[in-house]
Amino acid sequence: MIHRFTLTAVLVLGTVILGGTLLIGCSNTAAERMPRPDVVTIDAMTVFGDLERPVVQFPHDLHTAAVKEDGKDCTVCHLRLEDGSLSQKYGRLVDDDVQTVTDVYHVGCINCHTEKASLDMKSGPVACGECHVREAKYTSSRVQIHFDRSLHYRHVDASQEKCERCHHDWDSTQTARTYIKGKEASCRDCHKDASIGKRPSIRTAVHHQCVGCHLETPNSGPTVCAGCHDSERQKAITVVEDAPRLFRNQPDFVLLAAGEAERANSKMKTVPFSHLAHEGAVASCRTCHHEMLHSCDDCHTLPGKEEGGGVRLERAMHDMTADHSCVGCHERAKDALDCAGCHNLMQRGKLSEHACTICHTGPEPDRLTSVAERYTSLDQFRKPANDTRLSINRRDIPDTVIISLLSDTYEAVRMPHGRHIDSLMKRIGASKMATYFHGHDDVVCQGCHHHSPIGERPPMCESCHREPFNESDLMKPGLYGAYHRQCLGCHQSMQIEKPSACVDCHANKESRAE
Amino acid sequence: MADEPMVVERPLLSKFNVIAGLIILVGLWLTFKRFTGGLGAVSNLDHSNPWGIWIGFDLLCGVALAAGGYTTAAAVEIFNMKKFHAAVRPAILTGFLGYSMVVFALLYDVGRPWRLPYPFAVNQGVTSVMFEVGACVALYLTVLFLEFSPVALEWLGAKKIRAVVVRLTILLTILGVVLSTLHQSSLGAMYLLVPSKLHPLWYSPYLPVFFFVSSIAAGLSMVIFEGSLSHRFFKDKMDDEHRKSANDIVLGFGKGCSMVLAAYFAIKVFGLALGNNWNLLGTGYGLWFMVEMLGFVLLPCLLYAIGVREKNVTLIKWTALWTVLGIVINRLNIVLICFNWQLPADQRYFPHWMEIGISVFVITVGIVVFRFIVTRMPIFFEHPDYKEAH
Amino acid sequence: MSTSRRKFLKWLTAAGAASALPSVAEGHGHFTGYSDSYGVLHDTTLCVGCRSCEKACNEVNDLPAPDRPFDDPTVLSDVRRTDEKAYTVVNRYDVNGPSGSPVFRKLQCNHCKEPACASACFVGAFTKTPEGAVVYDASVCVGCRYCLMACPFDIPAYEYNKALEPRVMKCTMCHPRVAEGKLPGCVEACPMEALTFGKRDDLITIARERIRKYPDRYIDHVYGETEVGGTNWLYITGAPFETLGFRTDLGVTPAPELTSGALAMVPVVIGVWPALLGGIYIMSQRKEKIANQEKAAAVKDAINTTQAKADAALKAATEKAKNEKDKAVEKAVKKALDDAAKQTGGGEA
Amino acid sequence: MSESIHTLQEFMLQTKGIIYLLAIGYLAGFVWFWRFLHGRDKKEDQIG
Repeated sequence: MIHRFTLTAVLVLGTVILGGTLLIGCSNTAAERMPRPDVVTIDAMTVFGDLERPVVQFPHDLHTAAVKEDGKDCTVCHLRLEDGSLSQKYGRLVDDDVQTVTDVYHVGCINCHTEKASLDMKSGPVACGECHVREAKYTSSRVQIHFDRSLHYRHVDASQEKCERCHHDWDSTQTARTYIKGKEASCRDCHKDASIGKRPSIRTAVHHQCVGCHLETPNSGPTVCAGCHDSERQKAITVVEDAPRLFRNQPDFVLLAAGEAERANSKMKTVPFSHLAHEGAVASCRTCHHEMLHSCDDCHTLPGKEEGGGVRLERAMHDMTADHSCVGCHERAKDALDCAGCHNLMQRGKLSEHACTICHTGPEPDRLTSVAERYTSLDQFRKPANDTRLSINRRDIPDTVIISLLSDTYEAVRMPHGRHIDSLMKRIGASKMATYFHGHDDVVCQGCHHHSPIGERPPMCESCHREPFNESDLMKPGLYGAYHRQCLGCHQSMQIEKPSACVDCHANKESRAE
Repeated sequence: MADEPMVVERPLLSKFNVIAGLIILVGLWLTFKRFTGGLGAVSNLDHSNPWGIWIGFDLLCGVALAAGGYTTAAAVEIFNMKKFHAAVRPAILTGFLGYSMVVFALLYDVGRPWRLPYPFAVNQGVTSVMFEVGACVALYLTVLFLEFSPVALEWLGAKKIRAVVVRLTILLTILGVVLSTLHQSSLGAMYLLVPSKLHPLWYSPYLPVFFFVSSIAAGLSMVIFEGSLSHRFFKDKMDDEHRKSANDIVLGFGKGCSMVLAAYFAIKVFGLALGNNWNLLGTGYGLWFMVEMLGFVLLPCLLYAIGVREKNVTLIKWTALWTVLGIVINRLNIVLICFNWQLPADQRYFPHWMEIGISVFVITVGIVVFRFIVTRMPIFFEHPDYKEAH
Repeated sequence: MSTSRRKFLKWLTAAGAASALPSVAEGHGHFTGYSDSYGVLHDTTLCVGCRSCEKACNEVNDLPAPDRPFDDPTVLSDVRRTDEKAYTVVNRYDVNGPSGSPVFRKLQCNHCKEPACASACFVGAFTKTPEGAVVYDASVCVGCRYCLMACPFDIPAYEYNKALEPRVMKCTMCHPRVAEGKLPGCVEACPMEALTFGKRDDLITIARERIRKYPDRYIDHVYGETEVGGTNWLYITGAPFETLGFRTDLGVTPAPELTSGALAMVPVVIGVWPALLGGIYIMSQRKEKIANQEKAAAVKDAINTTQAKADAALKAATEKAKNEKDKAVEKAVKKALDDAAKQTGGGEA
Repeated sequence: MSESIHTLQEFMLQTKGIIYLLAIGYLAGFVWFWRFLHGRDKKEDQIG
């Protein structure tokens, strides 16, 4: 009996110790995984249902290089389609059934690897567990490449403006590519993230288009993954500064208004809009035009309609959170360091009362007699975009402002008022948008002298900010807080390293004993 | 004759006396350090870990293990289980000494011990569970003293006063059970205030019930356990009645304890369901929880049962020790091991050797006093003048 | 008659006395705290981590000089907690990565509406003042440190190195200064007014307004509005609260509610146990008594039966003896007659 | 100290205080009641 007892006792004590050790907890050390831009996840089998083993992470460029070394070409792995172009599938044209596809991979890969190994050349894995691993040897460092204006221009240039070499339409009746000049759209207009029926996904489509072309055309663009998808190599791509316009008979100028049909119902003045200027400012047409490159009022009507996803014209232009809207895009522009100083301190996500009149300066829509009138020059409606003259005489602006608050502890602050204005004006002048929106309107003063009318003598801080926490206006900081929030807030958002300590602004009083 | 053991004398410089003496000397030195240098001088207690082993072991375990007093007294005096009669006096004595040690240890832990009466004399913080614990412990200590006093009075031969006290036995017993119920459970209730610091597997609205029920198990096991110790060391002090009833007591208490443990296990599981903490069982703490529940509640429960069925006194005695160990682990879990479980390891508490030193000192003092009393007063035997008196 | 009237009047006065006790402001045991209590709103998006508040706090409460000076920026490199030398500390959290702009968070007593420390203290050393501050009275403190245990924010600290009168140390929301109409030291010192002092209700309004006005700058939650039943110190931040060392798992239950259930059982036990145990005692005693009586009865009739047997035996014995005696007499008489007859018959012949 | 109670803490401070007093009173009373209850019992089951 007693033995039976001691036995259990020992057993339990064992568990106790085990428990104790487990309490400490074992730390899992993740192995270092090599980032590559060319990692292809072989998940072809997923269309047939769940996988038995983890998917294979396949370093594509590694193989391309190896194949080249053998003096072979892509056809080692990729079969030709009837039109002579290469299929992007490995060793097959269609995915018949799980078994065949599996075999294609296993036979193909393993044979090649064993063969190479037998010739004792550098070779790849042959055992299941070597390819099908949960924690793959590689992680994908692939970055998307943006076919921006510069790149687009270089292609137009290289192809002697043969847009049809890439841009095409699909005529379902003759089941063949067609092309209509001047009706080009973005690839994504048709090619979505996933393939639809016979229409390939955007991924397949562009790889087929780009890589195919690059392969055919000697010393053209990259043919390996890294060429486009490696962040370093992307930086190396030559950028054509102020590349000429990509011409798709778009207008230079537009008086933005509701579509012809409902013009009568739109009461807002039209917006004189320089399409030309914006083309230079945005990455590509898609920035504003979504994929299909129609004019806004085709899809966005006053009440909104289906093509436009039900988005009303007003929203399409003013939605602050939207990527494609005017206001949304301009709002995000305020995040730039040069702008953030003033704008971060202001309430964002809300248009000021007089904001409308900044853009809506064109004639009333119903006064537009002819269509052509919409596309004439805008200078009669807009102020010139390079005018940054303040209405206030620079000499009337104090150069230094003495802030003697806190002067019991520190010396008074000598704030270089003039320098602040100059540097801000310089920044405004550097940006067309900034110039247009507050160039000469003296609004620059409002960066600090906020909530007050623009004018020669804006109110001083202490005219509003006095004692802290007054219950009549809970939101208003006291003078002490107002100064520090305004100065430090601006300096922080513009990432100006100074001041890092109190004494950067307030000189220590010599008399003061520490 | 029954009283002949009293004339047996031991050499002054016995091994026990020497060791005890040394420990007490060290203890006195630590005491000096504590009351001149403050708690920081002798303990690892800090702002995030304000309670250490003095509370975790000396107080919580002490009180739980001293529960033998009220359980035995209740069994004999209230439920009238005469055959356990011989166990009452030792149990009362251990209870009395146990609580005295608790208060003794408290004098070290508390910042200003001389103010211990303040909660009752100066300003009553009645919203505090601790107020209730304090009040009950104070009263119960008095009750235990009175319950114990007949022994001393018999020793001193003060017949008259003894008679008075003995007449109060039943009232004292009832009062004792009331007070014990209250403070045993309230020691658990003290931790109801820290849901954010105590691991959810141990935190439960049932905490007071857990503490109360487990204290009964602890009490019964303690009676069995120290009964067996006494038999080893104080056999010569025992009269025949005491020796004869020893096995009855072991078997009877073993049976009772087995049932209590079963109930305890059940409500612990209910508590788990109440908090819906099943998912936590998979974690490291979960495993530790399982160890406590299976290894130190369910296992002794079964071993007791087996022991009782097979009339295996040895097994029951060992199981008693195991159960006591289990209760200690449970209390330490709540106060130390699973408390502040979210803090990073370097901010967790581990006792300073001086803290342990003081704990050992306190316990030693307890044992010495126990030894002094049982070697002189009628604990394990009936005083010749008071045969059949109770 | 008259006596009864006097009794009646007595009763009335007693009732009056009872009604003199403080009445409950809110019904059904739901309490909303002191309506006009003050608090502080800490806007971490404004805090620049200059530690002026720590300095001011140290001076106002004349606490011992810090180990490292207040203008030493390296202090911020490790996350600290309040201790017996600092009622408040500012910690830096690099939530936007080491390069991104750090977020600073000030730590001090949150002055709960239902303070755990007060609920825990068995000498009532902690008081929630109507002004909002939770204040501590060292003159009664026993030093059990249950308050340190109870505080969900780990705020109170203890003077572990004082032998004779160690105190619990924690922020007082500058209760004395506020009473004089001054601002709390830290609030007054904050150059950014990242700390706003005012009526708690107003502070919540301000916080909500800021969140509404700058939705992209703030997380839509006012920490302390509901946590552990609400605190008088409130926080709004731009980064998720848990990344700034806030406990977001504290729930909204006020501390006293956690123990009220258990405390409510105390009187029940006191009330029921004695009766219950007394009853059991009487029953067990009674059982024993009955047992004794039965035993006695058994003995009695056992005795009776044996007695009867004995009597019977005696009777029989005496009968037998008597018979034998008679027989003996008869025999003797007969013999005598025979002898007489023999003598007369022999003389004639 | 305001006349009306605003916090649960205050409320409990008052109510629990009263309850403790009542409880002590009850315990004392119980002893008397116990003796009253068993006062007339015969000698052999005299209690307490």
